[in-house]
Amino acid sequence: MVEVTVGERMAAAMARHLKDGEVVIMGAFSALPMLASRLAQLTHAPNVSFICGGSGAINPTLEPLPESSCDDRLLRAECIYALPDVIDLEARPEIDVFFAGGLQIDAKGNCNLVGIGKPGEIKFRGPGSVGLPFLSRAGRYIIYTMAHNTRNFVPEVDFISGPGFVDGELLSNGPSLVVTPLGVMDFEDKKMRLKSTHPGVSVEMVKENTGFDLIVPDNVGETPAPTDDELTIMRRLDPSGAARDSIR
Amino acid sequence: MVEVTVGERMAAAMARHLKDGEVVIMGAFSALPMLASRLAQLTHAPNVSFICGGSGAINPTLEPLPESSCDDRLLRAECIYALPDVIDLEARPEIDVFFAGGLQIDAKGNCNLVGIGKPGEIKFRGPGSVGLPFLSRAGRYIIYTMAHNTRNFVPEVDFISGPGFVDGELLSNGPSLVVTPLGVMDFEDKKMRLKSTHPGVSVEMVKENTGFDLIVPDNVGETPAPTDDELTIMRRLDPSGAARDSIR
Amino acid sequence: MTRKEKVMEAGDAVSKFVKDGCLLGVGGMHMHNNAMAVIREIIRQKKKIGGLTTSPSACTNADMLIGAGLVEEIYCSYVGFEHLGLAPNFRKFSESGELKVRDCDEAFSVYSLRGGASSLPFHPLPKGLEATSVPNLNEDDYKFTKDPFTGEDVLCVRSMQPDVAIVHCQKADAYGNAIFEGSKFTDFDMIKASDKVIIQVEEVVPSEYILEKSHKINVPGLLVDAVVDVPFGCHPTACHRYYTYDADHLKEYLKACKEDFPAYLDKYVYGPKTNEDYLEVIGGREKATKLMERDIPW
Amino acid sequence: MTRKEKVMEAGDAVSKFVKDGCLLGVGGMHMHNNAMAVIREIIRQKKKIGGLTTSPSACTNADMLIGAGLVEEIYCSYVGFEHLGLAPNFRKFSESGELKVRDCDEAFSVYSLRGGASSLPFHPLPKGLEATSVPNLNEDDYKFTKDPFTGEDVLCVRSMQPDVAIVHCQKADAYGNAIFEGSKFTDFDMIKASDKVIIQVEEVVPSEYILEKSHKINVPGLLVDAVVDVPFGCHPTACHRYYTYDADHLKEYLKACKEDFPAYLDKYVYGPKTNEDYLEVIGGREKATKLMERDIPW
Repeated sequence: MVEVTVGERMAAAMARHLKDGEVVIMGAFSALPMLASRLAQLTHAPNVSFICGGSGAINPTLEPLPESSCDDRLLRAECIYALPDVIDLEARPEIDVFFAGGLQIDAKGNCNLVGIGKPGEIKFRGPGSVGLPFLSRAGRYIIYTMAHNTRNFVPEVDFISGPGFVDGELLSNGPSLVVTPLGVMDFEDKKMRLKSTHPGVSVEMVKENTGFDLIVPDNVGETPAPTDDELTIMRRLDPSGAARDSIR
Repeated sequence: MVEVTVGERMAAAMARHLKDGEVVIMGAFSALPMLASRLAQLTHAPNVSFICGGSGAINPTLEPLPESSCDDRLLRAECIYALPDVIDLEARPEIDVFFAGGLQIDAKGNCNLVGIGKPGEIKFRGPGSVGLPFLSRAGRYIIYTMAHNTRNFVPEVDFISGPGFVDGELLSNGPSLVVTPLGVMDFEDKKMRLKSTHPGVSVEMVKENTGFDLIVPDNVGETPAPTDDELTIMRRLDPSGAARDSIR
Repeated sequence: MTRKEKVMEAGDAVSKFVKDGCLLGVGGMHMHNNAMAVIREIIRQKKKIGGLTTSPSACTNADMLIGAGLVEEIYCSYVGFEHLGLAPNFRKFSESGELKVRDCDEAFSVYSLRGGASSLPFHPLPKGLEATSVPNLNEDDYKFTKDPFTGEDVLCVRSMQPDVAIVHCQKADAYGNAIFEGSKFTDFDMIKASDKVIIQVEEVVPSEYILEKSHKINVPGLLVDAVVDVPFGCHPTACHRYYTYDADHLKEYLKACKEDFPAYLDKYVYGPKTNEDYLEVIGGREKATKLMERDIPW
Repeated sequence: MTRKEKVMEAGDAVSKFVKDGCLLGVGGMHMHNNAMAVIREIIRQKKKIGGLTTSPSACTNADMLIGAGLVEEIYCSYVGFEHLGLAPNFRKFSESGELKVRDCDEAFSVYSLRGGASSLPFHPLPKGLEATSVPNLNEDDYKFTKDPFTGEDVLCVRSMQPDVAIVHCQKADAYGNAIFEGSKFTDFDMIKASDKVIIQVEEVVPSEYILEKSHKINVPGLLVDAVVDVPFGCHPTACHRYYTYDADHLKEYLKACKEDFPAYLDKYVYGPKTNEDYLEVIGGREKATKLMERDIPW
């Protein structure tokens, strides 16, 4: 078998975090979460359901995996909801896991898609918050990023699009996992903690590329590689490598 | 041709009241309004659109006319909206004409489907108000009844399900026509006025069967009979006579 | 690991998901798509319904439960039989005071469920709907708040999230992915708003069928808790595109309500324990054939 | 008397229904079903857009209008190109202050239109959505009122009723009865909420076709003011089930925005006056065939 790509390792880590029976939702730019959700269904979690954002497709067959979250190839699905129906679902207790991301992510798991700057003085405009505010109602959520550096992992986000462990009572259980090209993180006492690094990445490298003090336990392992089974499935679903090879 | 039925005369009167281009809506127990709306489309008003209540059917072909407003034979239509979408339409300015009815109707055109009695002491339960409250937002509305007597034409309704010319500002233009087995009425200064009587019905009979002082102008004519064309169409749409023969 | 199927008998679905005192939503509208097989099972199991909510126009789905003495209160926009007449049990039980009526209207039925479906704390109404007697008759469910943008008073309804919804549709797979082939009524919002959902169907179809028909109007299995396979399960009401309502039986029902409703329940509800038994009692294959014989669109 | 047909040229539809300073809604989502043929016509006619509202995820439908300097303010939940990158004109014009951004989120995009579609004065949001920075960035469109049933504070959004909506769908008849064959996005509520509606289509079909397909997801002609017949009219975005998005062209667009956007507009918008001319400029039949070549479901 050829070498495991970073994308494959990230997708496998996200897939394994999903529990059987859970309902999962994702928004734009979600080829990796789509791959991870379908992988979970085809391995340990056949009762996972996943909703592909704007397309409204629920449990699409994903062969081959499209790059856009609204692609019409997603329409071979168990259900196609109109977007307002999807939004209704996003607010319902049925949703166990959200996939999220951001221009900026901070130690408490807050995500920012508004932009960089201050109110009235935004010097770099992000695309906008889209569905991230619904994180406040999610069971829990997985943050994934296509890059990991001190520009996107910051001490405090400039704007909150998706609330992490903010002050006050949360309806959600907050962020539970962060998966990046460098490693996997989770949370301890509402602060981000390094869990594992990918092969060839040192703990030091992760710390250098993170703009806040990450909790680093004594023994940080290596992110497990996908099994042969998982790799076979991912390569079948994504033959072009659009998702699997998306991170370099 | 066989004799014109009361139902046919009523349907023709309602059809002629619709203007080309208007959007018309009806609820339960609406075989006559359905017949009237389709008749208008096929004669003077090809740009009328009509919405059949609970079925969500818009401009169904109606051959043959079903008795129930939710019948699946209505589904051969230009559009089938879900009921919540129909309700959205009911509140929109697009709606020009509502068809309405009631257990009780009063001189101001208020309709009551709640029941007979007082709050907390309802001695005769009506079916309920359904969509009549939306009359408050309609362009105008046509009241039709399958009986005309002092029990249903009362001085003042016990409860208002569909607001007629109530005090205060109305978003609607109020009731415009009342069609019953005895005749046709309209409104003058927000009070019901006799316009025409069906053949064999005297002005005196209408007055005796109305529980309030109807405005009676000097010359009350006879409700015009449907033309041969109109009759041919109605008999094609309703071969069993379900609507046409519904009043005896 | 294998995927969990949700197909079960009506009896199991009712005993598992319909709790005494629950707020129950029943789908369908007028004499169409009433989920009668499951409703008859609720009567057999004598489940007490704390509150009953329906589409804007309920029919025998509400009237039969009321006649069996099982309904404490009903949110009533309309209960009747359209061109066939008024609802006898609803009238009798409400006039005697045995049934509490929370008066409402179509706007309430639709928007209270839509509010529930969208997890809104309440749902505002379009202006003008305050001009009727209905809000005054039900001050628990209709209240005014301020429009935060204009300061004007706006009439609102309570959002409703039934404990359990019982809905009929034409087809579903074993995982509850369902296809509605006719009118949708308020069934979709009812399903979204409710905690538990029992769907009774004309046919259980393979998952592959659903995947090829996902452009049809449908409901995701993740919202469905039980699939009950009961062909002709809407009788005496219609199931869109499968069969029409049984006008003769409905007239017999209306007559029985006035004369001897217990005898009706014995013959048609307590007697036949299964859907197959019921279909025999109402006239078997001959009756079924008759109700299916008509032109339907597409 | 005959029935009035609504089919017209893009130029006529725009000059008749898009007024300077209007609140414009554009349908589609991400790089799918953007009604680009009509949007290019708006640019040719240099219509000033007072406010622009979109699905929760706008793409080139918003970015091109902004780049042409025609948009005063935008309700922004997201403007971007998904896996292809950020929206260059949106970024440039908003960072320079030429474009006013009313920050919002998916909940606003959906519920403000749903409120408009239902003639609600405002629309409450589910609890929890007040936990972000968005309402603070846009105090004109997000405000609190009291839940009249519990007394709790509830965050609400303003209802939106665009002056005109421009939406693409697959098929319509000459009277505007339309069939959506793919995802619906927020197009249905946008159509219901808007005063005037221009629908551009891949095909104008006979009314008989619509009558036989009324079980499909559709829109009634009574809400539609103009039908514009423009095959491939979504290019460079996709039209579900007809063709995919033109990734190469979108990349060219993104590059042009950074280098020489006027040249892009000259070549692709001001140059080709008709849809046919445009299709030639983007690569003619060969390009069209390539975009149509792929497996689609059902």
